Amino acid sequence: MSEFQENCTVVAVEQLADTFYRLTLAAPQIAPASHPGQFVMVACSPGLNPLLRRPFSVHRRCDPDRIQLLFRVVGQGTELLAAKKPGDVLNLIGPLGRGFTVDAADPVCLIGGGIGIAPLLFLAEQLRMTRRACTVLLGSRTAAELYRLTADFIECGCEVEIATDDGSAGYHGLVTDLLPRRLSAMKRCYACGPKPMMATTALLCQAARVPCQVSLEAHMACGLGACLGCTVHGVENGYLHICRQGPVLNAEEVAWNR
Amino acid sequence: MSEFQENCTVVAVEQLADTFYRLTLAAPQIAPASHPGQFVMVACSPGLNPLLRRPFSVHRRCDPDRIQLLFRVVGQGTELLAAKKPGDVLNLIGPLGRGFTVDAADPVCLIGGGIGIAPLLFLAEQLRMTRRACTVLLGSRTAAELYRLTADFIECGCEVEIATDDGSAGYHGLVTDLLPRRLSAMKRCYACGPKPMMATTALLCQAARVPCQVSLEAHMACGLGACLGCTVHGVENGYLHICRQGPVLNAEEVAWNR
Amino acid sequence: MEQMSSTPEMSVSLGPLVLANPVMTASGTFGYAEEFASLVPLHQLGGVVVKGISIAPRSGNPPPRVVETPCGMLNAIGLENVGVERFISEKMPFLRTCGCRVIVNILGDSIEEYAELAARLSAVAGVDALEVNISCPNVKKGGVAFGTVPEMAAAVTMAVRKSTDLPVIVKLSPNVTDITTMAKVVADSGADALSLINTLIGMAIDARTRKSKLGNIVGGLSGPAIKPVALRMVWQAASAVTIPVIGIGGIGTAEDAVEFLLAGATAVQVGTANFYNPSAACQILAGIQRYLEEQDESSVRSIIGTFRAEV
Amino acid sequence: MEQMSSTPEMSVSLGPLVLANPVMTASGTFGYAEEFASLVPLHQLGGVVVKGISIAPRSGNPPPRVVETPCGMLNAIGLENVGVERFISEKMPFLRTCGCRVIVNILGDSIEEYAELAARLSAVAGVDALEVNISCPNVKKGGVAFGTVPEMAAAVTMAVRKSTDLPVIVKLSPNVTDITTMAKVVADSGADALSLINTLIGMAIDARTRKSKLGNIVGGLSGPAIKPVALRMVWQAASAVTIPVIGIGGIGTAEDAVEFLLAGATAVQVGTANFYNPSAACQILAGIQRYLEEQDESSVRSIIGTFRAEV
Ligand SMILES: Cc1cc2nc3c(=O)[nH]c(=O)nc-3n(C[C@H](O)[C@H](O)[C@H](O)COP(=O)(O)OP(=O)(O)OC[C@H]3O[C@@H](n4cnc5c(N)ncnc54)[C@H](O)[C@@H]3O)c2cc1C
Ligand SMILES: Cc1cc2nc3c(=O)[nH]c(=O)nc-3n(C[C@H](O)[C@H](O)[C@H](O)COP(=O)(O)OP(=O)(O)OC[C@H]3O[C@@H](n4cnc5c(N)ncnc54)[C@H](O)[C@@H]3O)c2cc1C
Ligand SMILES: Cc1cc2nc3c(=O)[nH]c(=O)nc-3n(C[C@H](O)[C@H](O)[C@H](O)COP(=O)(O)O)c2cc1C
Ligand SMILES: Cc1cc2nc3c(=O)[nH]c(=O)nc-3n(C[C@H](O)[C@H](O)[C@H](O)COP(=O)(O)O)c2cc1C
Ligand code: FES
Ligand code: FES
Repeated sequence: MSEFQENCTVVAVEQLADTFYRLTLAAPQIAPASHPGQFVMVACSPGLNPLLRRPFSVHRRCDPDRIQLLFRVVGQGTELLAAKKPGDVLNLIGPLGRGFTVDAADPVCLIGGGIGIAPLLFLAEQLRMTRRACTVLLGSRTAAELYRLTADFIECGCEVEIATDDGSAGYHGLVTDLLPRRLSAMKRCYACGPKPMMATTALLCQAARVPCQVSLEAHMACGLGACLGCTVHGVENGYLHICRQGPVLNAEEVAWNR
Repeated sequence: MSEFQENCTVVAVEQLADTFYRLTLAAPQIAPASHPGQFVMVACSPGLNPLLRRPFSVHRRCDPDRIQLLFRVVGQGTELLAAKKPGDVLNLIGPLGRGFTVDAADPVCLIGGGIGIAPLLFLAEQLRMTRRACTVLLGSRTAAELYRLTADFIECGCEVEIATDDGSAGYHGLVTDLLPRRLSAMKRCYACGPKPMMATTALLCQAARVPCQVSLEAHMACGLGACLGCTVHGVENGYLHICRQGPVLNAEEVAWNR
Repeated sequence: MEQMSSTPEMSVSLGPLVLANPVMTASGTFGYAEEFASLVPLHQLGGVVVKGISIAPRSGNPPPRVVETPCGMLNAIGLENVGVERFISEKMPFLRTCGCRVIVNILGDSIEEYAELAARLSAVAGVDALEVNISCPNVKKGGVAFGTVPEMAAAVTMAVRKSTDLPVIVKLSPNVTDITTMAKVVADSGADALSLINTLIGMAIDARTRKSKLGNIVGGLSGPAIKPVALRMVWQAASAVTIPVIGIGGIGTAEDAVEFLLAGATAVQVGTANFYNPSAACQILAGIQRYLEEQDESSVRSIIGTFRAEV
Repeated sequence: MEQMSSTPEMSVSLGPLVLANPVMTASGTFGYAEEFASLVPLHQLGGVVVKGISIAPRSGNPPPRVVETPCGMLNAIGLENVGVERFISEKMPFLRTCGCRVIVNILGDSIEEYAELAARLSAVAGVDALEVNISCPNVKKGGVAFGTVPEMAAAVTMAVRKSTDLPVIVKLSPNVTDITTMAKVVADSGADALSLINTLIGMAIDARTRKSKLGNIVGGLSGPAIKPVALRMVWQAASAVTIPVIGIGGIGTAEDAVEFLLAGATAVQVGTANFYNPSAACQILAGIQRYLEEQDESSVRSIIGTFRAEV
């Protein structure tokens, strides 16, 4: 496996919305080895509190040496990240886990909810390199969180439709409401977002017999398959470990009702 | 007692030497209430590690609303302080403890070793307001640590003599070597620095029958007299608690050999 | 939807002892209250537990007495205190004026000393309850802590119970294999309430000098570091007895305090947090109130023990 | 003064087991070593202790299994493992190539299971020693942990001792009133070495949902938060027995490791630190070497137990 522990210099910090931030990091070892859907473990503090690294999807690979992380501030670790300045150094481990399957399927649909949009831009850019037709459905609480991201997806040639919880832009309601009408044409779906959103997507895809991949979350101590902490309920083999068997799984492997 | 808990804005950060820093803080409640030799408890981190506040002498009172702290970087807490920028806010409790006796004694001698110089500038400025003749003996590892501080003492009208461990300026040796020749003329000595330096000073003063006050250090959890953690061996009553009975004590109260 | 929300009712009862609210300060971390008077509105507190008092004054352990550890601290104060007589004459006058419950933490070398302290303090105006610190060494039993042997813990509790009409809180040591045994034994011996945890025994060495960082070699670990252990023991103890339990250990925020209430504590004590944040106790009280409002609860009593031990 | 300084001698012996250096990784925090192969030069380690192995595979506890706490973490993995047969066929081939000592941590529901595991693993090439995790519940005794009852700890130790010629390390639970009793009983039952501490039992509650933050409700506290408790117990245990002791608990830096060696540990294990800093074990090794040079010591053995318990 090509996994690296690397000191990454912060190149840029963008505040995309109230609590949405995007970091650009120089990661000459990790960036070239990354695949869409994989993640990195970030040491948010040089000290002992918070103690553990935090997992973040690779949001994008910019030139071959750089990656971007997109994150929402929800606690201590993400607060520390949001306060980073260009020139600061972060220690990263990655790329980790199994990413999305990028194959000849065409057209495909990407569905992202909230901060779950993070891994989809890297995926879209990868898919567009081989000119796959990508429809992107994005959901969020409010329009502000989507402005910049919508532009990025459009820029790389995707068709984008959006939904907001407060109706401030696009469809007023759940992003999954946008899916059924699109689904029959699709050869594959990729979803990342809150669990109920992914569960609904999985159900719709199953009904429409469209293969669906989802990117899951679990609390992680190591990200390396060593602590056995990052379990979700699987359909067959009992528990799945998100950091090694995922974070991307085929929707039918996951026990959505647990 | 007028003790305050106050959010203090950092007004300036000066790096005086390699590991010597000086912070200027807006402290509209604490500053006017402070007396030379008193200290403040500073929360160096907003988080839980390091957990406890750190004690620092009031180095100086600038205009009525501001205080300065002079510190040497020795660990986690002081590292965090050294990284502060103007505009940052620090939570302080103070002024705490008993300070130096400022009375009609004239002339007087101030002896500071290393970072122990910190409380002496406030004292000198206070003494000079009533035109006491102040001789200041300063000792440090190397000249660089003393440039700025020497200038400050001279500016307020003190006579300054210095000693360095490496001979890079002034007398090559211990600052206490400078004392005997001065002592007979003095009505009072004030000392702050490493324990052996203060012990020698105390001994010399005792022999010369010159009253001597010292500012002591001990590990502190509260600074308020509540934890009973800040003990030093006293001559008579068993233990002394530095935060309430000190940090300034008459030299003869302290059991120097313990 | 708009809702009429009245301020939640905050009072709680520890057996016969009624507190205006469940937030107290822990013994040894708040002195005799006067030390914090200029920084903390004392009358807002549910109660103050004073530094442990013995019959004769004690000078305590040699320095150094405190050392910081990751998210915690070790202390080896050695139970320094002014002794019961000076406590009564010098400290009680202020404590009587502070407008909240005053609980006196007591300690002894022998069962007789505990009993004598309880009797002496019962006669003192302004003392609302006793908290019996049983983490002290039993001198007659070679220094084994009273709180680590069920029979000894029972004997101390019974002796204090017999010597006073004041509410008796027994403070348990966490340095035991089974906290439920200790909790039950003490409850059965007549305690009105339990408080836990006292500090975990720990140690720190200076690598350079190869000496202890504490004059007493071992000390008590407190602060946020120990909260998970404290919460577990409070849950176990509260599940094992019917008398009220006071939760202590690493509480620094309202969320921490709520965790203890949910686990079954009727009240909490704030310890080490007073050092790094003197406003902690008052902030915690306000935060619990806010939590109750958010959760649409009309009283703090209605959340006690509502931790749902399934997943 | 200039001095000829040769590199300090780093090897240590745990009874019959000789390690190239005293720094190992702790069970459950380093998987089966291959998980760290791309990040850590495994051959530099004194030894690797693999995740606890049982006879049958175990699927472990329901999620969530880990939660962070101040300077620590709680885990309730539930001893998930591949079982001894798959361990031997799937994990040992890699472990045999990693160039350091391989110690297999074993666990069981009954004394018979421990004995069977010991016998089975004795026949496996590349296994250098066994570490017996006695913090597991004894199913026949209503789930009381083997490691909290001296007689049960003795029985497990004797059963393993009889079933193998491999060096036997017994790993003690810290959740006991008196660690010295446990240490002595296990030493007297034939263990070649002791390791301690395993995790402290703790808990965390989500205030909003009022549910446990762990699927199993209680979990094991590890990390820097517990270091003071671990150091104290290692010092007590090392002072109580003559067999070598391995120090574990919150070790993240060379200074931490040196504190344990000074307290009497012959070797150390790095646990939770592997998660937040995979380079921890190697950095600690290099740091101990530097410390020995600074202190003018020619071997790591010469500092073991040199803590000066006076002030
Ligand atoms: C594979 C993977 C990829 C992820 N990618 C992204 C991403 O690209 N952008 C992003 O913003 N977030 C992502 N997350 C979630 C991110 O890891 C958490 O938001 C972050 O760890 C919270 O840290 P904190 O210290 O700010 O919050 P904390 O104070 O630790 O917790 C705040 C909240 O976050 C939850 N949380 C904490 N740790 C995790 C975790 N390991 N996984 C999930 N939830 C957690 C807590 O339950 C709590 O509700 C990802 C998680 C995983 C497992
Ligand atoms: C009344 C008083 C006034 C002080 N005034 C000043 C001052 O004006 N300027 C200044 O630089 N320092 C002063 N000190 C010392 C200062 O408090 C410590 O240097 C500081 O707490 C170290 O914190 P740290 O986190 O950087 O280091 P840590 O990592 O905590 O420790 C590094 C070193 O500092 C020592 N130390 C830690 N805490 C204390 C403490 N409370 N007292 C003494 N030594 C300690 C430790 O033993 C260790 O050797 C004063 C101390 C006292 C008690
Ligand atoms: C400096 C200090 C002194 C203490 N003294 C006492 C005491 O005299 N009597 C007692 O019962 N507990 C004493 N304790 C224990 C605390 O009351 C409390 O039980 C413990 O610190 C855990 O709570 P915390 O983590 O909130 O501090 C003391 C604790 C500290 C830190
Ligand atoms: C996630 C995790 C899993 C663990 N699994 C085991 C195990 O299987 N067997 C065992 O004896 N100890 C196990 N432990 C305990 C550690 O080996 C170690 O004793 C403990 O974590 C204290 O050390 P630390 O603070 O350095 O982590 C585990 C610890 C953690 C954090
Ligand atoms: S996060 Fe440790 S095994 Fe997955
Ligand atoms: S620092 Fe707490 S009593 Fe002095």
